[in-house]
Amino acid sequence: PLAAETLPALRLSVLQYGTAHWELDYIQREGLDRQQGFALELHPVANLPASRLALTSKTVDGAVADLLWVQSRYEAGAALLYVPFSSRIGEVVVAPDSSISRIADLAGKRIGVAGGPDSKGWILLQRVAAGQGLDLAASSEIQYAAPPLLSEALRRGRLDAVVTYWHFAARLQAEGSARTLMPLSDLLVELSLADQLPVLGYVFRDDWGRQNRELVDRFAAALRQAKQALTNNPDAWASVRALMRARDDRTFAALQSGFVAGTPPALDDERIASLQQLLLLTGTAPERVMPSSLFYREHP
Amino acid sequence: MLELTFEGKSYQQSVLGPISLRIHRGDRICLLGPSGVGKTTLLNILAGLDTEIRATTTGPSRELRIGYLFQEPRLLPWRTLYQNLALVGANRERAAHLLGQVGLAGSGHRYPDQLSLGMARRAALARCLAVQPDLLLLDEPFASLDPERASELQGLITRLLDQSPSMAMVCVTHDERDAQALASQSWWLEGSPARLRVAGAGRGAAAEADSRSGLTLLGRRA
Amino acid sequence: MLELTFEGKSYQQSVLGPISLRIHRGDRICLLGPSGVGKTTLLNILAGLDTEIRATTTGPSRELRIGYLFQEPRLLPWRTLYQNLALVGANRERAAHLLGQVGLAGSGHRYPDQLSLGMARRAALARCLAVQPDLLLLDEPFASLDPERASELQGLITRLLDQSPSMAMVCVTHDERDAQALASQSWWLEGSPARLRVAGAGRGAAAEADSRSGLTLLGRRA
Amino acid sequence: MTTQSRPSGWTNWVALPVLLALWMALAFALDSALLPSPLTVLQTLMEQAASGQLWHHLGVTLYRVAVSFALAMLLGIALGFWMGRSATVNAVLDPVLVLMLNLPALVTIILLYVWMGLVEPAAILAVVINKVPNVAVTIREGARSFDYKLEQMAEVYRFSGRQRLWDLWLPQLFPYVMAATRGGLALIWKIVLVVELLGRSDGVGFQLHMAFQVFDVSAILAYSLAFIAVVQLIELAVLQPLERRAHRWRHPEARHA
Amino acid sequence: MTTQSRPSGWTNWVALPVLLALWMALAFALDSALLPSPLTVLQTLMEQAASGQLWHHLGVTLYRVAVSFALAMLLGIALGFWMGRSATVNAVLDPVLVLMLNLPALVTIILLYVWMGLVEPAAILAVVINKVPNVAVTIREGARSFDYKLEQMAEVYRFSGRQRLWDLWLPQLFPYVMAATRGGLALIWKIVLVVELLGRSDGVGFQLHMAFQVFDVSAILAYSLAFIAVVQLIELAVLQPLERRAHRWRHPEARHA
Ligand SMILES: Nc1ncnc2c1ncn2[C@@H]1O[C@H](COP(=O)(O)OP(=O)(O)OP(=O)(O)O)[C@@H](O)[C@H]1O
Ligand SMILES: Nc1ncnc2c1ncn2[C@@H]1O[C@H](COP(=O)(O)OP(=O)(O)OP(=O)(O)O)[C@@H](O)[C@H]1O
Ligand SMILES: [Mg+2]
Ligand SMILES: [Mg+2]
Repeated sequence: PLAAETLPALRLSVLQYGTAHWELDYIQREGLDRQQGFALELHPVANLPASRLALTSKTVDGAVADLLWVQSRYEAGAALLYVPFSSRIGEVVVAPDSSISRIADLAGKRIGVAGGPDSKGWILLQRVAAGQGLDLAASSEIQYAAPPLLSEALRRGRLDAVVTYWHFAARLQAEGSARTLMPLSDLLVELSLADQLPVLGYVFRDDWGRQNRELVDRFAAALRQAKQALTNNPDAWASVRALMRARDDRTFAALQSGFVAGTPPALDDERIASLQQLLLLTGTAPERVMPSSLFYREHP
Repeated sequence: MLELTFEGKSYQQSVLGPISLRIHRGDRICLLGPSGVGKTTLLNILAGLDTEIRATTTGPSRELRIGYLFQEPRLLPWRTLYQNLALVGANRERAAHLLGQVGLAGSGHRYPDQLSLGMARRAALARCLAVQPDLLLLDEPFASLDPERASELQGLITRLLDQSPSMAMVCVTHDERDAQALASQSWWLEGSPARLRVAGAGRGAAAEADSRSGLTLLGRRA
Repeated sequence: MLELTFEGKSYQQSVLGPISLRIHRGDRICLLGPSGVGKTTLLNILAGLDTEIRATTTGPSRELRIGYLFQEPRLLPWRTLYQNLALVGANRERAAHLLGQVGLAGSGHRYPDQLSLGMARRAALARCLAVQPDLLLLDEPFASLDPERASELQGLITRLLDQSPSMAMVCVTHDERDAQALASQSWWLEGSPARLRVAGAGRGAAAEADSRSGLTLLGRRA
Repeated sequence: MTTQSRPSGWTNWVALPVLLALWMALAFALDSALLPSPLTVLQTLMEQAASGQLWHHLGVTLYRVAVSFALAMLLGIALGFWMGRSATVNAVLDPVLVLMLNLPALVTIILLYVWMGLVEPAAILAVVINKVPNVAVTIREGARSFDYKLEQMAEVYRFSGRQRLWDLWLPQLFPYVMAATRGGLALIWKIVLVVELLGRSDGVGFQLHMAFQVFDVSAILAYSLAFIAVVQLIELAVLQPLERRAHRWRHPEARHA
Repeated sequence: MTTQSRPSGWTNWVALPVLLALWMALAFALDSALLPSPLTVLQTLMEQAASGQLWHHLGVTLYRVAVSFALAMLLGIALGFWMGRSATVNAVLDPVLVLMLNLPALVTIILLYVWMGLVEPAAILAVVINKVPNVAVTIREGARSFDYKLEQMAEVYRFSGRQRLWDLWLPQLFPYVMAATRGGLALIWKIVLVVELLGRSDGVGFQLHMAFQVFDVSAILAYSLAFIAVVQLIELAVLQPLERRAHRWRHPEARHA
C-alpha cells in the first residue's frame, strides 16, 4: 500500500451512533481502506439532517441515506449514486404483553411513528394495511416523534405500537420492554417484492461518482470485506462494541445479529427493478423513478 | 398630631443632628435655612419617606393625610394633569376647579412635559391641595413664579388654611416675607449636622394659632 | 453677535408671536415675564435647541460658545460633579475652583443625586461658567437659594461679566431686584402669543454697556 | 437627531420590495433549488393554502404560540418585577434564573415529553419554561431602573396597589415589556418549532422539519414567511399603534418612531 | 419596598442547594434513568472531564459563543441604536427586523451551510444573523427612551461624539444592554447548539444531540450544567460587579440588587 497522504481520500459523514459507523469504523481500524488503496475520512455528525446537510454542502463526498430520500433528491434534480448498505427497514414493536398480533389489530390503537409521515416503513405498513382494507392513518391515533421519545413512550405504556428503526427496536426487545410485531422487511414479501432489498445505502453525488468511479469501487470492495468479516467472525465485533453503546450482552447480541441480518445481497438487474418497484409503491410517479444507472453494481 | 424624635440622619456625611419636634393641628410653620442644610431631608422624614426614622402620630388614630409639594413637580409624565389629579382622588370637576385656582384653567388635558416648569409646579400644588391634607408639606412653593402669581398662591394657601383650621402646614422657603405672610412660627435649620432653632411668630392669623401652638424643641446633645 | 427673527413658535397652541432681536457683545439682559409665557422657550431658541428656528451669528465667524443654565440642573446623574465639569472641558483644578466659587467646595466627588436641589443648581451654574461662554443664558439662576447664597452668586456673575466685557448674558428672573443688580436692559415677555417688550436700563456697569447696546425690537404684525 | 414625530407612510414599504428584488435577482443568478425564487415560494404557499394544509398547521402553531406567549409574559413579568424590586429575592433567585435561562430547550422538552407523555400540555409547558427566564431578565432591568422620586410621590399620596401597577410601574416598564414582547414572540415561535419537531404531529415546526427532510427550501421558506407575515401583521396592527399611544406623552423633541 | 443597598452574602447560595436537594429527592423517588441523580451526573461530568472530552467540546463551544456574542452585540447595538434614534430609519428597517427576528434559525443555518459549506465561518455567521435582531430590538427601546433634557444639554455644551456615546447614551442604555447580554448569552448558546448539531463535529451541541440519540440524559445534563456553570461564573465575576459599578450613582432609596 502507498503512504497515507498520497492515497485518494474518500470523505464520508457518519452518524456517531449510527449502524453504518460500525462497519466504517471496522474498515478504518483494520486498515481495509489502505489495503484497497484509498483513505477513508469520517466526519461524525449528530443526526440525520446534519448528515444530509454535509452531503448537500459538499463538505463530504458521501453519506448514508435511505432510498426514499435519494429518490426525492433525484426528483429535485440532485442525482445521487446509491451503494447498498442495509436492508433493515425498521420494525413494528408492541408491548410484550400486548394483545396485538396482526396488522389488523392496529386499528384504533395509538401508534408512534419515527421519522414522520414520509418514513418508508410507515408508508409500506399503510400500503399493506390498505391491502387488508384498513386505513391506518384514519382509524388510529398517530404520533410522530423522535425515536428515543417513542421508545420511552412505549415503555411507559403511552403508545400501543411503535414503528421505529431496527436498532431502537432491538434495544427495546433486549431489555424486555417490547416484542416485535413484525419486521417491516416482511412487508416487502407481502407486496411481492424481492427479499432483502437494500433500503439504506451510501450515496455519492452522481457527477462526483462518475469522476471517481474507481474510488467508489475501492470503497465498495472494502465494504464487502468488512461485512464478510463482521458476518463470519464474531471476534471482529470486539473493537466495534464501544460504538454500539450496548448496555449489556443481550443488547449487544441483538444488535450484532440484527446488523448481520441486514447485509443485502449484491444488486443485479432483477433486484434493481424490484427497488424501482418499491419506489413506485411508495408513491413515486413512474416517469420520475431513479434510473438503474444510479444504482451501484459491483464488478464481478 | 405628629411627634418626631431622632438622633440624627446621615448619608455619607452627617446631615441632621438630634432633633425632637411636635406639630399640632393648625400649626403654620415656615422652615428656613441655607441651601443644602437638610430642609428637604426633614420634610421627607415628616412625610414618612425615610425608612429608618418614623414620626409617631398622636391624637385621633386615623392615619394622617399628607399633601407634599416636592421640590420638583413629580407629576406622572405619562398622565395628563386631570389624570394626575384623579390618581389622588380628585374627580374631574374638582380637578378643574383646583387647576383654575392655581392658574392652569384649561390645561387639564395637557401632559406635564408640555408645561413650563412653573406651571408644572403649580399643577403639583393643585394635586397637593386635592387630597385635603391634614398636614401640608410645601418645599419652596413659590420658586419659579412671578411675584403676582406667587402672592396669588400665597393668598390661596392662606385662605385654605383659614378655612380648615385643623390643617397643619410646614413650608420651606427662602423668603422671609413668605414666612411672615404665611406662618405663625419659623423654624431655622442651621449648622452641620443641622440643628433646629425655633423663631418668633408671624403676623395675622398666626398670633392666634401661636397661642395654641405646642411646638417643643429640644436641641439635645447626642 | 447674534441675530434672531422669527414669525412665531407654537406647540399645540401659539406660544411666541413674531419676534426679532439682536444681542451684542457685552449685553446684559434680564428676561422677565409671568410663568408659562415662553421665557424658557425663547432661551432654547437662543441656545440653538429649536430645530425650526435658527439664530444667525454675526461678527467673527467662530461659533458662539454658549453657557446655558437650564431651569432644572440637567447634570449627568451617573457622573460625579468633577466628571460633569470635565465633560465641558474643565480640568480638575479649574473644576475645584469653580465648585468652590458656587459654595460646593469638597463636593466634587459626589453624584448629583446626592445633592440637594439648590446644590445641584449651583453645580449646574459652575458648569455653565466652566465653558467660558460668549453668551451666558441663565434660567432663574437664584431659585431655590437662600438670600445670602443668592447675592453671593449674583456678585460672582457680575464680577465675571466685568472681567470679560465681551461676554453677553440673558438671564431669566422673576425678581426685579435681580434684574436691577445684574442687567443693563430688561426684556419683558407678555401676552399670548407672547411679544417682547424692551424696558429701561439697570444700574451700575449697565449704563456703559447700554450705550453700546444695539437691541432692536420690532414688534411686527404677523 | 431626527425630530419628525411620525415618518411618512412610504417609509414602511421600502425595505421589503428591495429585499424581494434582491432575492429575486439572487435566485435568478444562482438558479439553484436551494434558493427558490420568490415566485416559486409564492406558488408553494398558494398550493399549501389551497389544500388547507397551511391554515391547519399555521393555526395550530399560532394557537401554541399564543397560549405560551400569554403565560410566559405573565409569569416572566411577575418574576422579573419581583426580582427587580427586591435585592434579597434577586440574590436568592438569580442563580436559578441563570440556570433556567441557559438550560437548553432540548433538555426541558425531552424531560417534559418523557414525564408527561407526548401531549399538548407538555409542549406548551416546555415553551413556557424556556421563555419565562428571558422575559424575567428583561423586566428585571426595567424594575431596577424605576424612578425613586415618583416612587416616593406614590408613597406619600398612598397610591393603591392597582394605581401603582397601572399608573406608576407599567408605564416605566413599557419599553422593557415591548422589548420582551418582540424578542419573546420570536423566541417562542422558535421554541415551538423545536417542540413540534420533537413530539407533535402538526404545526409549522412539523411541516418545516418534513420539508427539511427533503431539502424542500421552497416549502421551508413558504411556511416561515407565512408565520412572519402574521407577526408583521401583529406588529403593524397591535404593537406599533400601542407604542404610539404609549409614547404620546413624550416631548416631541424626544419622540421617535 | 426593599431598600438595603446590598443583600448579605448567603442569599446567593440558598437556591441552588435547595434545587439540588429537590432534584436529589425527585431522582431518588423516581429512580429512573431519565432523571439521573445529581451524583450520576457529577460522575458523568468527571468521566468526561478526565477523558479530556468535556474540555475539548466545552472549549470549542465557548469559543463559538464568545466570537458570535461579541459580533452580535456590536452589530445589534449599532443597529438598534440607529433605529431607535431615527424614526425614518426605523420605519424603513422595521419590516426587515421583524423578518430577520422571526426567520427560524434552521433556515439561516441551512442556507448558510449549503452555500458556504460546513465551515466555521458559516456557523459563526449563522449565529450572528440569528442574534443581531434580538439585540437590536432591545436596544432600540432603550434608544427610544433617552432623556431629551440631557440630549439638549449635550447639544448646547457641544459634547463630542465620544462623549455622547460614553457619558450620555451608554449609561442610559445600560439596563437594556444588560438585558440583551443576559438574554443574548443564553440565546446564542442555544443557537450554537443547533449550529453545532447540524454542521459541526465537535462542541457541546454535537455532544448533546449524540447523547439524545441514545437517550443518555445524564450526559445531556452534564454538558448542559457545565456550560451553565461557566455562565454562572461570568454572571458572578463580570456582570454583577459591572452592574454594581454602573448603579453606584443611584440614590440609595432607588438602588436594588
Ligand atoms: N413640549 C411642549 N409641548 C407643548 N407645549 C409646550 C411645550 N413646552 C412648552 N410648552 C408651552 O409653552 C409655553 C411656554 O413655556 P415656557 O417653558 O417657555 O414658559 P416659561 O416662560 O419658561 O415659564 P416658567 O417661568 O414657568 O418656567 C407654556 O404655556 C407651555 O405650556
Ligand atoms: N441621597 C443622598 N445621598 C447623599 N447625600 C444626600 C442625599 N440626599 C441629600 N443629601 C445631602 O444632604 C444634605 C441636605 O440635603 P437637602 O436636600 O435636605 O437640602 P435642602 O436643605 O433641602 O437644600 P435646598 O435648599 O438646596 O433644597 C445635602 O448636603 C445633600 O448633599
Ligand atoms: Mg431642598
Ligand atoms: Mg421656564
